[in-house]
Amino acid sequence: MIKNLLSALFCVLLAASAHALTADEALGIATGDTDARIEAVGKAVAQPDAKTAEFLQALAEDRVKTAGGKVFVVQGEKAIDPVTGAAASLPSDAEDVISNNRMRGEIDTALAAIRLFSPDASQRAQAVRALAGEPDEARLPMIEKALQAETDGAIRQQLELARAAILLASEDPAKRLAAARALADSRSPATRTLLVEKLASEPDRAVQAAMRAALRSVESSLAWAERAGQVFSGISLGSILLLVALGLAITYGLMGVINMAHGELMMIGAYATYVVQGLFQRYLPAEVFGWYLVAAVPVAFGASALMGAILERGVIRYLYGRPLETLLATWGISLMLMQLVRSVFGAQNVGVENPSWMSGGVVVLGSLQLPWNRIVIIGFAAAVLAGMAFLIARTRLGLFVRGVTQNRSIASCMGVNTARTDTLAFALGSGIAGLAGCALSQVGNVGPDLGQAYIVDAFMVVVLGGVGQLAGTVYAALGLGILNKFLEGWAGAVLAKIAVLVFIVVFIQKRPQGLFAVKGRSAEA
Amino acid sequence: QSGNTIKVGILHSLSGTMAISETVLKDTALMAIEEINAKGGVLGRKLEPVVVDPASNWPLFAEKTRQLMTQDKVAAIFGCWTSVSRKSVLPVVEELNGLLFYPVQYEGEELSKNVFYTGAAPNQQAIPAVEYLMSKDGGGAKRFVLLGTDYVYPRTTNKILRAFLKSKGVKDSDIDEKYTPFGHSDYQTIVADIKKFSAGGKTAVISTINGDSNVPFYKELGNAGLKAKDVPVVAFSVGEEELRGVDTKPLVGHLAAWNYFMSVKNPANDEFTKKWAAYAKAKNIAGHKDKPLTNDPMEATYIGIYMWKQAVEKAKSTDVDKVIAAMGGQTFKAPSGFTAKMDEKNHHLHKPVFIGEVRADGQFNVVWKTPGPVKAKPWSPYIEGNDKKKDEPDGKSKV
Amino acid sequence: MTPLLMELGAERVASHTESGGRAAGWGRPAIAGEVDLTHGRILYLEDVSVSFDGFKAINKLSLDIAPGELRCIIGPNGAGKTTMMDIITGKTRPDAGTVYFGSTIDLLRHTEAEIAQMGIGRKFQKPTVFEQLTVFENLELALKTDKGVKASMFFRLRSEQGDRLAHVLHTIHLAGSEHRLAGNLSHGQKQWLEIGMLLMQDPKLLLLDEPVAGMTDEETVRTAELFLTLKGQHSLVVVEHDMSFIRRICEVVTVLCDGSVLAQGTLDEVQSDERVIEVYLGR
Amino acid sequence: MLTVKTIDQYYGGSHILRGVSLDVPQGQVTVLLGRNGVGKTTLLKTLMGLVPIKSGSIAWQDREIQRLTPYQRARAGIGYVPQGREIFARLTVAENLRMGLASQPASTPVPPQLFELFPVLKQMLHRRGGDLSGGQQQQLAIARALAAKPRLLILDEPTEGIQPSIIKDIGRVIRTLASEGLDGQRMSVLLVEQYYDFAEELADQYLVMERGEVIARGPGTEMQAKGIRQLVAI
Amino acid sequence: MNAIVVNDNIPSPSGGGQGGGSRVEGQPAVVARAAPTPTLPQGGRGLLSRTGWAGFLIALALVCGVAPLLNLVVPEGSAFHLSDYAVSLVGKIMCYAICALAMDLIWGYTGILSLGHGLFFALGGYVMGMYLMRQIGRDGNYQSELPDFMVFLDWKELPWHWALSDSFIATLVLVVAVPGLLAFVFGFFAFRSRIKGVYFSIITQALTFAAMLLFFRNETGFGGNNGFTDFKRILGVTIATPQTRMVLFVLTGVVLLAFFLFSRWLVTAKFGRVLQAVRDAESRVMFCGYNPVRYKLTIWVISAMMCGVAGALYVPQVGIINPGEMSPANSIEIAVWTAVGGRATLVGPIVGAFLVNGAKSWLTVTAPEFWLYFLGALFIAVTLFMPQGIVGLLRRRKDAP
Ligand SMILES: Nc1ncnc2c1ncn2[C@@H]1O[C@H](COP(=O)(O)OP(=O)(O)OP(=O)(O)O)[C@@H](O)[C@H]1O
Ligand SMILES: Nc1ncnc2c1ncn2[C@@H]1O[C@H](COP(=O)(O)OP(=O)(O)OP(=O)(O)O)[C@@H](O)[C@H]1O
Ligand SMILES: NC(N)=O
Ligand SMILES: [Mg+2]
Ligand SMILES: [Mg+2]
Repeated sequence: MIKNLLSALFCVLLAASAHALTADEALGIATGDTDARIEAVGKAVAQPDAKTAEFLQALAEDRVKTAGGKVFVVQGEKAIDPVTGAAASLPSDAEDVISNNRMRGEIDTALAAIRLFSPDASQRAQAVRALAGEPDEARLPMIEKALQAETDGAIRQQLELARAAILLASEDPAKRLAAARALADSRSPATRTLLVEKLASEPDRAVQAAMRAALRSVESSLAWAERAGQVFSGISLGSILLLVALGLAITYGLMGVINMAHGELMMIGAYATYVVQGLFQRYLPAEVFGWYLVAAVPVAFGASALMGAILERGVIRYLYGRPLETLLATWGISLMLMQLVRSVFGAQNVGVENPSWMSGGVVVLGSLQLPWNRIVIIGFAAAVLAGMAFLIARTRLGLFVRGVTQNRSIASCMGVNTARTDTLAFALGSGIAGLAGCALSQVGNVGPDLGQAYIVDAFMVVVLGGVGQLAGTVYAALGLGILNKFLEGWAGAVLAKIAVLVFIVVFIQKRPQGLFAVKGRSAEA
Repeated sequence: QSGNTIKVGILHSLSGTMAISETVLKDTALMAIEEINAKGGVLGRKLEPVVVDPASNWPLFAEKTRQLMTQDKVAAIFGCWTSVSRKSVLPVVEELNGLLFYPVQYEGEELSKNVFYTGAAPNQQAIPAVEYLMSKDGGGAKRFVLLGTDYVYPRTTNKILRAFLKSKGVKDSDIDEKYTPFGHSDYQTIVADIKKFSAGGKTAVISTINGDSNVPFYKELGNAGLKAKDVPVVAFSVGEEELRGVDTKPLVGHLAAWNYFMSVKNPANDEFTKKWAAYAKAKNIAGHKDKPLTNDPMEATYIGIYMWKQAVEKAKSTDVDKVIAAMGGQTFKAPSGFTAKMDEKNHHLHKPVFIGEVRADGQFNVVWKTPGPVKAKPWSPYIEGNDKKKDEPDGKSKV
Repeated sequence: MTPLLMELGAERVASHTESGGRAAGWGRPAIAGEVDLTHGRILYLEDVSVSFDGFKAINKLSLDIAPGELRCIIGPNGAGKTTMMDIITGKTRPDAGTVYFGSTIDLLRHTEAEIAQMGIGRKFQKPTVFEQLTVFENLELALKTDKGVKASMFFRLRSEQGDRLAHVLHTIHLAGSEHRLAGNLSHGQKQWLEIGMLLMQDPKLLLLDEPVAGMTDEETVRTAELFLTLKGQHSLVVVEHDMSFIRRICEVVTVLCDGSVLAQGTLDEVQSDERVIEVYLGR
Repeated sequence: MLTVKTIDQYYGGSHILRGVSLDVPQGQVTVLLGRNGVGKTTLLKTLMGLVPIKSGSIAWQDREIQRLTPYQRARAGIGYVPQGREIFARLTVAENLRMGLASQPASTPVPPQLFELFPVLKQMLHRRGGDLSGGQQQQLAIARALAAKPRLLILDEPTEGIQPSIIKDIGRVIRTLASEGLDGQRMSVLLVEQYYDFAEELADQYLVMERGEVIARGPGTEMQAKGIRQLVAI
Repeated sequence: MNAIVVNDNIPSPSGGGQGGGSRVEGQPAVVARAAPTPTLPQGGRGLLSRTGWAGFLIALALVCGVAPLLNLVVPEGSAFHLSDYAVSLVGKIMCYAICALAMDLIWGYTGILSLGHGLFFALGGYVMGMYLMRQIGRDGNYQSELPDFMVFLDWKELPWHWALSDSFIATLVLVVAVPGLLAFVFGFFAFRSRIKGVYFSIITQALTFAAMLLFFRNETGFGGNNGFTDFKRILGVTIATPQTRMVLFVLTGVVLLAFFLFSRWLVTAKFGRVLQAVRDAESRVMFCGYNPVRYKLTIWVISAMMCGVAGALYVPQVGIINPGEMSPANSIEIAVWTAVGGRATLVGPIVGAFLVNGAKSWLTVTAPEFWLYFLGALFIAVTLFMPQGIVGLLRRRKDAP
């Protein structure tokens, strides 16, 4: 990072005579009231040198301290003097330099301006994006200079858009016209705002027309992005519902256990993820921390599966054939598991981080950012589904599970070790709940109530799909997810949720056995 | 009073949905009581805490209150978090002429002779926060998304804020009010909407999202690329405890308004946080023994207990009416670094207001604060008719 | 009911069959809710078809039953016998065709409960009784009486109803077991109980799906005799695979195969039919 | 050879089996007769381990099995056709047959002879078991038990609901199974049957039960002479 | 009457068949011996056994006589004094017991597990709550005729659905009519569509969940999340006095006992046996000529109305009603009480409600941090060791010797 910056600066230095950061400047940037600090940043960046960039970077990362009128940059364990770069000893009364949002914004812009000349294309692309937000005439020369040097087509295009955005305010109608035409290619919502704003005050007919055309084009691409976003969020919600329901599709759908502790088995998976994260933090080098989640997947599965196996052996197995009693017993189990977690981990939520590769998102269609964590979860849900479908439909264990749950004693007479099959099946369902918990830890709370928040949804999905029908579960999850998101965009979250529930009530009237009902005689048997 | 001890009730949910927030208040209260006992108790008698679990069930709050007051005969109750639990308890404490200390920020619009409110009223939290957002340093926000969980505290707060914003010349079209159900966990649409709304001008989000939904909200916010410097979010229900469950790196710069932050530097807070860390370790309090955190309601609980102690000592009795009379004007050197004072009349504290920005480590940088404590206005002047309200409870209990 | 009445009934039935129902029905007004037998048919199926996922279980089946007739239906496994009963009792809706009870009641327009109340009773192939109720309660529920909600709230067993119940209990060999839970009966006992419930219900048309399966020979004989006493007053459709039983009770036998009628006639005729031997009886 | 010695069984308070003893010799068909509710099904269930016995012993191939679970007995080579079909309604016919192979290694195929005996099953391989007609289900239940080529076959009223021609086939098959088995090894057969003629024709041995006790037994050839038909009837 | 009469002497059929497959040859005709008429149980022998009546009367006396005496007359210091706290606790639990009883009718006897009974309870409670809100009059925070929350929402007049809330008579009617009507409409469609088992359970859950969200909304006009509290009067009488509380207590007790008798009457009538038959084999019930939809609908509506009454009695006693009562977990709890006590026993659910709620009240004080372990363990133990619930266990004990 620092190295890149330095080489970026090198380019700048070619163009203008650099001016070295002084101790006073550093102090001015770090202390005082925000207005003065911003002014100081402006001055320093006008002719930046490597030290300035380094210092700004440290500020942006909250690594700057002051003590007794001196400024220090903290680097790991040591402190250095930002001006000389020499190691310095940090006084014990040193105070953090606190930058508020406004200050941080200025620092980022300043850094972007410097990075515009970085040899690293991705750095430059990022810098253009950062600068494109607010068109500012003062930046025009810088952008033009960057445009001259730029070779990368995509970045050029972005730069041109940024320039056009600035030129839209130009005195010269010809320039405005060109700018308006150029902006038709933009897909950013900021452009629309800009166009709307400028259109109101545009005197020139031709420019007006061009602006209107540009506006239409921007709006249509924005509308597409919005629709795509809605579908994505629907699928994403659906994938979460699916994960949450899949385990239940086994323990309840196949085995007939009204498993009120399903949510708590998810919770165990989530806490297992938390524990793995903690172990990585404590015992492994920071570079591998990002992979904790990969390690957490089997651990979460295993922890929940083990708990499931214990529950099956200890309680559930005595209740086969008495499904309503399983409701009562698993309700009791769920109370105990929640309290157990409160006793062990505390009543408050615990923090589970997205690994860096799952943070942020990928920008598509210009303005739509799809978060990585959601994309990964969609993929994960698909993988779990595929694995489970294979296991249930294609393997002997799957066959035994289905057979045993339909007629336990006869399956036993056929030579199926029903006790083992039951335990395995319940552990499998529980393990999948654990996987769901692991996934949920990436988007929501990890706390003692995690399970309670999803249990109702989980049952609705399984039942709506048709009990024992894996395909039904899938359709129900995705359908509810997308329906919910479309309604939410239209009626708000609360009414959407109510509408979805009412939809379920009405839908079941039409299909009293769920989406994928078993038809014919076998339904009664 | 039985024997040599004075019983006090602690009425916080230790199970159910609110346990997440309330459990730690129970521990804070126990810590304060232990401290007081270590220094000889009150009026020479030791305090005996009676802990009950109302289990996040509002009618159970009322039942437990009656039990604490009639069976255990406690001298005062420290408890409740949600407004609805307080409202459930209120008729009982009024009927039996008891004392409740309520430690959480709330929507105001209430005054009871039998309740002391040690959390913030809207003017001690929400209004200053919005003023800050509108200031240059706060980013000069022109448009506002009022986002909350669908219940009374957010609704009321937003109503007050809307009136306030209007008085500052913000148009209705620049205000977007949105609610999510309790326990809502999918904020994709909301965040997308905020993004869209923010394209229309400098936007800030004022969040009254209730505890549990915050984590998914902030996670979504972080991953959808909405940065604090573009669209700052100021929250009234997010403190150090809530951020425990979030990866705060992408959230740096988002804001919260409270009357106390763990990160404020002053001797009183140093002592408070150290005591808490030691207590959590000694009592093996899950979560806090490894990562002790303090927050505003804990501070408010702590202040409440000490002020009650002082009032009892002043009144030389635990008699409720005498204690109520002695409460007015009590002061306490609070961990916030300021001296909190119980208003002579309106049963609320005078408290300073801090605005903090989230740091990467889950703590807050105080970026703004009031010069001194602010008097609470439980009857918000932004609500019609409240100007006629008396700023003190009716003298008689309301039976 | 006295023997005299029985005789009268038998006469009426005879006139029905001889004249094709015309004589008996001539000039009689059709009473709503009453089964109209003017055409001498208590049950009438025409061109009924039903298929499950493309498999034609019933294929253009036409069949009619005269009042008082005891009709046996045989046919290979999977011929569609049970499905036919499902259609008559409203459990399965056919894809095409008409099903009439008497000459006025279109059964396809009625629910299971209504059909039962009109007087069609059924014994299932797999015995189905109320397992959590006692034998007595099972019979009491089946008793022919007002089956409305209010009526059952205020229902009290009258003494003649009680007598009838006692008789039926005796007939089905469960006297002394009336307080046992039906679920604890053996397979054969459940079969009997279900027949008993049918007797209590006193329907005009009885559909019996394999009534003697799992019964001893002695009981088979008893059942046959029972059915013979019912015949005349009631119409019966009996599905069985037990040829000796059929021989005992039946004049006309219908053979179903692949969802439609393969042959019809006396048992001897049918038994010598090559096609029937081929698909059903075996050599 | 299966040897049952003085077993007693209770449902709740009522004594259902009273000191029942019997032998099922290798390669022979033993027929158990008795009126409704005398305890035949109960006896077979105790042999399979579906209901516990109070006292007595059950030995199969010189090994005591009364403590074993049903699946262990199935793996020991006992096949069972329960009364009332009890097929897996929501599994396909093919899957039902594979369930029958549960005691065998995973790769064991379904013996093709079964489809010769019950051609309808071949046609309906992918139909759900519960959708079959009653008789088809009964055929499936028999085929399922045979799939694993058991050494001892226990049948509870296997002809119930089956059309006459197939009953004849089943009779022939049971004979062959006893003498040759499906793969050359002789099978022992214990058959509960109400259909007297069918039973008499097949019986190498017979037993008659009455109120939970065995009241008569002997070689099949003597059945007529001893008036067993009347014994069962009255 | 065209009844089937089975003659004792069945005429033997002439000549057995000789054809192949004949089973019976040369059998003598079986002549059944004349049967002694068995003693038949008569339906409606009386609602309760002798000990049952004794217990009932004792309970009635306790509720109507002893409890008021111990609470109001015996002085507070005395060992026999019944505290106000105990009165309010037992009063509350009796309301729960009514719900459990209602649940038992629909679940225990008819086999329909409702996961939405909390909704009916809450609706009854809300109807009563609206009345109590109106009774506050101008004594609220804002000294307006309108309830405080409406003033706060800037509403100028009562919304239409509050129209009848100032009439006590109308309230009494609506307490049963509102839950009853909702149950009727919902049940009519659901039962007609033949929604059964868990499908029914889940849509009842969806229903109560949706209602909860709806009631959370301030716009709905029921006070949002806070619901109604701070009641002052009922029928003009101050609500928070020991006397009023005792009246409500006695009333609840009497209603509970009356509902018990009523339920007993329902289930001992043939009606009850039809319900049980529906539970065991619904299609068979249809083939017997009963229309199960009517039966299910009747008991469903009755059950909902009972819950409504329970809710109406509950609200003035606990002093608050809010949408939390409609949360799915609350409805599940009703089922839990019923199962703990013993399904299909009538006394069971009452015992269950008292046991579970009593344990809850006791344990949340004596073991606030551990009580969930105890309660959870109780539920597991009941299912494992008492399949018929507590009452079932007692019965078996009694039957054993
Ligand atoms: N829901 C269904 N799906 C597929 N096939 C079905 C279904 N229901 C019935 N069938 C098929 O329809 C045919 C007719 O069945 P039905 O039960 O009516 O035969 P049946 O004549 O009663 O036979 P049995 O003598 O064995 O009782 C059978 O082949 C059966 O497999
Ligand atoms: N689960 C049970 N609980 C109590 N009693 C039972 C149970 N199952 C069967 N019985 C009783 O045990 C006795 C024997 O039943 P079993 O089923 O063994 O008779 P069976 O000889 O097979 O009769 P069938 O020929 O009718 O099949 C019967 O009286 C029956 O009522
Ligand atoms: N008072 C609150 N935060 O509910
Ligand atoms: Mg059939
Ligand atoms: Mg049997």
